[in-house]
Amino acid sequence: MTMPVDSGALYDRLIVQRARKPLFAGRLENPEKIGEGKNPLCGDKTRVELQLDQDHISLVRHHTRGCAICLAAADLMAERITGLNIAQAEGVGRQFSAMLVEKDGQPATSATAETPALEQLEAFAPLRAHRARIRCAELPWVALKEALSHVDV
Amino acid sequence: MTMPVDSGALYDRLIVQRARKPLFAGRLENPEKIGEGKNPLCGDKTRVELQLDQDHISLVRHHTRGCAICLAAADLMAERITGLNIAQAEGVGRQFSAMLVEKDGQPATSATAETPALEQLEAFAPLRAHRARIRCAELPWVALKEALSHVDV
Amino acid sequence: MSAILEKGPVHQFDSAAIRQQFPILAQKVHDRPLVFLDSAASAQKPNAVIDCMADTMRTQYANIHRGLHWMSERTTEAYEGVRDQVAAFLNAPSREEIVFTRNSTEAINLVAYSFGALLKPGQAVVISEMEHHANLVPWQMLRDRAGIELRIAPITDEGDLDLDALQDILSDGQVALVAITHMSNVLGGVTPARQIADMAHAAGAQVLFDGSQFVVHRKTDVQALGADFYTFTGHKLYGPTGIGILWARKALLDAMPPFMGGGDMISTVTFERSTWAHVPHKFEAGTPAIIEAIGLGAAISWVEKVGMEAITAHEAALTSYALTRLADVPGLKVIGAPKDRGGVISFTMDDVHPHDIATLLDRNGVAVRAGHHCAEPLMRRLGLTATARASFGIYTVQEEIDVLADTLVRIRNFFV
Amino acid sequence: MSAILEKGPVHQFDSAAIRQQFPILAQKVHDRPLVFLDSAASAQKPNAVIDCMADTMRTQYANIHRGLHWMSERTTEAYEGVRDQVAAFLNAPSREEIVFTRNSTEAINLVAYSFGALLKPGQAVVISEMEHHANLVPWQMLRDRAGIELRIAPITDEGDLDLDALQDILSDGQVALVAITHMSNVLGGVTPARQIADMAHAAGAQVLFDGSQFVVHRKTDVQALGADFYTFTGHKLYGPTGIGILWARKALLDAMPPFMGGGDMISTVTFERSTWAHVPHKFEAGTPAIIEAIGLGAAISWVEKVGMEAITAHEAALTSYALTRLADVPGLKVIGAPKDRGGVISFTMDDVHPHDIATLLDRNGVAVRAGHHCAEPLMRRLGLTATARASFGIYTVQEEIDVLADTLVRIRNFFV
Ligand SMILES: Cc1ncc(COP(=O)(O)O)c(C=O)c1O
Ligand SMILES: Cc1ncc(COP(=O)(O)O)c(C=O)c1O
Repeated sequence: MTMPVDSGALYDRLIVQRARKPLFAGRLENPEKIGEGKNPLCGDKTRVELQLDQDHISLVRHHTRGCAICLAAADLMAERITGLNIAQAEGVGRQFSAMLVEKDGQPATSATAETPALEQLEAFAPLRAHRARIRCAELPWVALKEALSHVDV
Repeated sequence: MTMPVDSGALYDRLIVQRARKPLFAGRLENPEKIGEGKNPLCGDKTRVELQLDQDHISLVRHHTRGCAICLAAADLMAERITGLNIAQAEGVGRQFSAMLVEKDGQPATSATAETPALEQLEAFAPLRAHRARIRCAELPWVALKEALSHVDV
Repeated sequence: MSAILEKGPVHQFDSAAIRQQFPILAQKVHDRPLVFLDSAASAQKPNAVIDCMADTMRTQYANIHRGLHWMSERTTEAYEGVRDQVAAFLNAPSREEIVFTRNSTEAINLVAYSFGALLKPGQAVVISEMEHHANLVPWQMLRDRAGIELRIAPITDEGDLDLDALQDILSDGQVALVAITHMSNVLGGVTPARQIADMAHAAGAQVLFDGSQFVVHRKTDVQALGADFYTFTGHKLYGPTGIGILWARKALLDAMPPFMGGGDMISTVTFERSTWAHVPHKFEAGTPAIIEAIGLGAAISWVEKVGMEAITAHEAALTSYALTRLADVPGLKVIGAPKDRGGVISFTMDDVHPHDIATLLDRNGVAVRAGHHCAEPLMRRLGLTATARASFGIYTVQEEIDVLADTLVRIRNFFV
Repeated sequence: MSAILEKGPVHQFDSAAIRQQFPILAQKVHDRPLVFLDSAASAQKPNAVIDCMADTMRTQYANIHRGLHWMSERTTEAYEGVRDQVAAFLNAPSREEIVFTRNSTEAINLVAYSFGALLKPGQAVVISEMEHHANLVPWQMLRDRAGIELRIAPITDEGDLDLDALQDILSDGQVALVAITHMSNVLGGVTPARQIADMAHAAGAQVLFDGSQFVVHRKTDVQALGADFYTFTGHKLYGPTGIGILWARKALLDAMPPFMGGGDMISTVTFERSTWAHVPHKFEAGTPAIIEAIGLGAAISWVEKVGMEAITAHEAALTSYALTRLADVPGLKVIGAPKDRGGVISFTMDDVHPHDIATLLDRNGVAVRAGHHCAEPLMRRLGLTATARASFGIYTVQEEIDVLADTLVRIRNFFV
C-alpha cells in the first residue's frame, strides 16, 4: 500500500493542500456582501463573505461544504480576488470560466489591466478533461457573483 | 409486357376467379341471419346473409367491398358452408383460422364429422407467409360469427 | 417520355456509391432484388449509422449526465454533441431548444400536453385535413381533456392547404396554435410554411410544423420558416428508431410545465415539492435513447456529407420521372396534384385493391405501402379507403421506378 | 478474509468467456484497464446485442404493423416476437400485457397518467422513502394535477421497508396504488414484494413494482409476486437504450385511457372522434423503438442462455466478497444493511467527498457513480448529500473488486 494513487493532473498539490487546510475559510464579523452557491447534484454549498474598501475587495472568507475541488476553488478564489477591484475580480472570474471550457491546446486568453492573470487558479486547467466536475470549481464564483450583485446585505 | 406477373402461391387461380366473378355475391330477400365484418385498416367491409333450414345453412349471400383475398374468401366461405349445420360451419371456421396461423410444415389438422375438411379453402394456405393479409381472409368469418351469434335479425 | 430521362441531376448523383452504403439494398426478397419504395414509412440505414451505433456500444458507452468517470463523460459529450448538430441542422438559434423524444409522435404529444396545459377552455387549435394521426389524435385528446376547440383547415381538391379558408378560421383570434404538416405523407405536398406562420402570428397564434417527411428531403430552417415548434423523427432520416426531435422557441419551452417526471429532469426533489431542471433537460426524463441519439448524429452527418441540395435535386428528378412513367400505366390514377411535391406518390389502379397491389408488388421484390397511411380523415376527404404509395429516398434510382411501373402494368393485366 | 474467497460459485462461472463477449471491457481508460463498476446506472452490451441490432439494420428492416411487404412483415414478426419473449421473461399471463416504452421512467409516467386518470381526488398513492426519482416525481405530478394524496412509507435504519408503518398507511382504505421499488438502486436492498402485494391487495390497493434494478439480478415472476404493474428498463439488462417495459394486468390496461395519441394506437379516426386499438397497441403511439426492441430480445435471450440462477449466484458471491474487502478499507462506511442485498453497494469514506472518490477511482480505471443517485429524499433520510456506489453485473470479477478496494485505500492516504 505504499504506491500513491494516480491522481492525474487534476489533484495538484496546491489543490489538495488548500482542500485540507484552507487559508480563507471562516466568517467575517460584519460582511458587506454575502453570496451563496449550491449544487443540487451533490449537495455542495459555499457561502462567500466580502469586506469592501471603496471599490476594492479588502477581505474575503468562505464557508464551504464540498469536494476537494470546490473547497480549493473557494480558497484560491478568495486569495486571488483579495485586493482587486470589483471589475477586476469579475474579469478573473470570466477568464477562469473561459479556461475551463477551452479545448486543450487552445491558447489561453491573455491577461490585461482589467482582467488580471489567473495565477494560481491555473491549477484548475486539467478540469477541462472532467467536464462533470467543472461546476464544482465554478460554485464559489457563482456565490461571488451573487455577493457582488447584491447592493446591500 | 407479355410476361405475367409473379403472383406467388397466394393468388391462386381459384382465388382470382372468385374475386373477379363471385358466385355467391348479392343479397337475400328475407335473410334470417345477418353479420358484418369491417377492417378499419383498409376500409374493407363484408356483409353475410343466411337462410337456415332448421339447423342447416341452406342459403348464403355476401356483399363485399374489399381486396381479392377478402372477396374470394367470402365467396368460397359461402360455397363451403352451404348445406352444413351451424356447428359444422363453425368447425370449418376454426380449422380455417388454425390453418392460417400454422407454421409451414406443420401437419394440417385432420377433418372429422364435426369439423368437415376445408376443401377449396385450402387455397388460402399461402397466406401464412403474409401475416398482414390474414385478416383479409378472416373478415367474412368474423361476419359469419356475428350472424350466427344473433338470435334474430 | 420526358426530357428528364436523358439528362438532369439524376445522373449527376453517384447513386451506385450511395447504394453501396446501404447493405440492406443488396438483399433479395422472394428471390428478386429488393426495390425499396417505402422510405416515407421508414428509411433504411447507411453503414455510417450502423457502425456508429455498434462502435459506441463496443468502445464508449455508459449512462450520461450524472457520471464522473471517463466513459460517462465521453458518452455525455457524444450525446450532447448531437444536440449541437441538430440545432445546426434546423438552424435553431440555440442548442437548448432541442429536445430529444422517441419520435415525432412523442414530440407532438409533448407539445399537446405541456403547451396544452397553458391553454384555456375556448381557445382553439387548428390542424389540417391532411394530417397524419400523429398530428391529430393528440389534439383530440387535448380537446376532450381541456375543452380546447379543434378546428380543421380544409385542403383543395389538388391537395394543397386552402389558405383562404385558413384565414377565415383564424379570424376570430381564438386560435392559440396552428399545427400543420410541412409535407404530407400521403399526397407528397409541401405546405407554404412561411405563409402559414405569418398568418398564424398575425392572428396571435403559435405555429407547429410536423416536419417528419419534410426534413428528409429539403433543407429546413426553423428561423426562416418563422416556426414556433418543429418536430421530426430519426428513423425516416436514415437514423435509428427510438429517437425524435422537438424544437421549440426557448421562451415557450421555459413556460411549459414538464411532460414526464423522473431522473435528469429535476433540479431538486423533496417529497413535498420538486423543482425542474433547465430546458431542454426539463423535458428529458429518465435515461434517454443515448445510443440512438448518437446514431441520429451519424445520420445527420452522413446526410450533410451527401448534401441536402443534391438530395433534393435527385429526388425531384426521380419524382418527375415517376409521374411520367406512372402516367403510362393503364388505369393508374395519381392521388392529388399539389403545387410543390416531394418524393411521395399515392395512387390507385382501376378497382384493383391497394392491398392486392402491394402484395403483388412485394412478390416481385417491390416494397410499397398500402392502406390509409395513418391519415383516415384525409382518405375520407378524398373519397377513398386506401391507396398504394411509393416513396423515394437518397438511394432510389430510375431503374427501380421502371420496375415499379412495369410490374404495375402486369398486375393490372393479372386482375383485369 | 471470508471463506467465499477460496470456493463458491464465483469460480464456477466462466467469467473469462463472458467478459470476452463485451468488447468494451477490453478498453483502457487513462491507460489503465477499464474496471466498470457502474452497471446499476447502465450495463454494457454483449456482442449478441450489438450484432443483432446491426444485422437487423443490415438485412431486415422496415417500419412495422401496417406494411404488407416482406421486410415489414419480417420486422413486425421480430418486434412482436420480443413481446412473447418479455412475457415469458416476466412469466406474464399474456403477451398483450407487455407494453414497450422508452424506459422505466416512461413506463411509470404512463401508469401515473393513465391509471392516474381513473383515480378520484382523496384517493392515495403510496411510495417509499427509498424510491428513485422515476418512481416519485410522476406521482408528485399526479398529486398536483389531480388532488391525489401522496403517502410515503418509511424505511428502517438498515434500509428495509418498514412493513408495520406500511400497514398503518394502508389502514384507512384510501390507497389506490402502492408503488415501490423491487430493489433499491442506492442501498441494494430487495423488497419483500409478495408481502407488499398481499398487504396492498388486502387494503384494496393495486401494486406496482419498479423492477429496474431487480430484473437484472434475479428471476422475476409477476404472477408469483402478485404484482399488478411491473416496470423495467432495457439498458440495465444488457440491452439497448431507448426501450423499456411496462407489464400490467390486462383488465387494468383495458380500463386505462391511452397515454399518447398517434398512429398505431387507434382503431378508427374521424375528426369528431377516435377509437383505440386493443392493448397493448393502445399504449404504443407512433413508430416504436423497433430496432431497440429487437435488441432487447437479443439481450434477454443472452441473459437466459447464461442463466439467471447462475447470474444471481455469481453476483451474490461477488457482493459478499466486496463487503468483506470494503470492510478492510480504513474509514469506509457501507450505507445500509438491508436483509437481502443485490449487487449494489453505496459507501462513504471519512470525509473524502464522493465526487473526489469517483474522480480518483476513474483516474485509476475504476468507474463508479457518485452523487444522490436520483434519490434525493433517500439521501436526506440517511443524513447524507451523496455517496459513492459500486455495482456489479454479469461480467464483474473478484479482481476488479480488489482493484476497487486497493485504490480506495490509496485515495484515502492521498487525502488524509
Ligand atoms: C430503481 C430505479 N428505478 C428507475 C430507474 C430509471 O430507469 P430509466 O432511467 O432507464 O428510466 C432506475 C435507473 O436509473 C432505477 O435504478
Ligand atoms: C407526416 C408524418 N407525421 C408524423 C409521423 C409519425 O412519425 P413517428 O411514427 O416516427 O412518430 C409520420 C410518419 O409515420 C408522418 O409521415
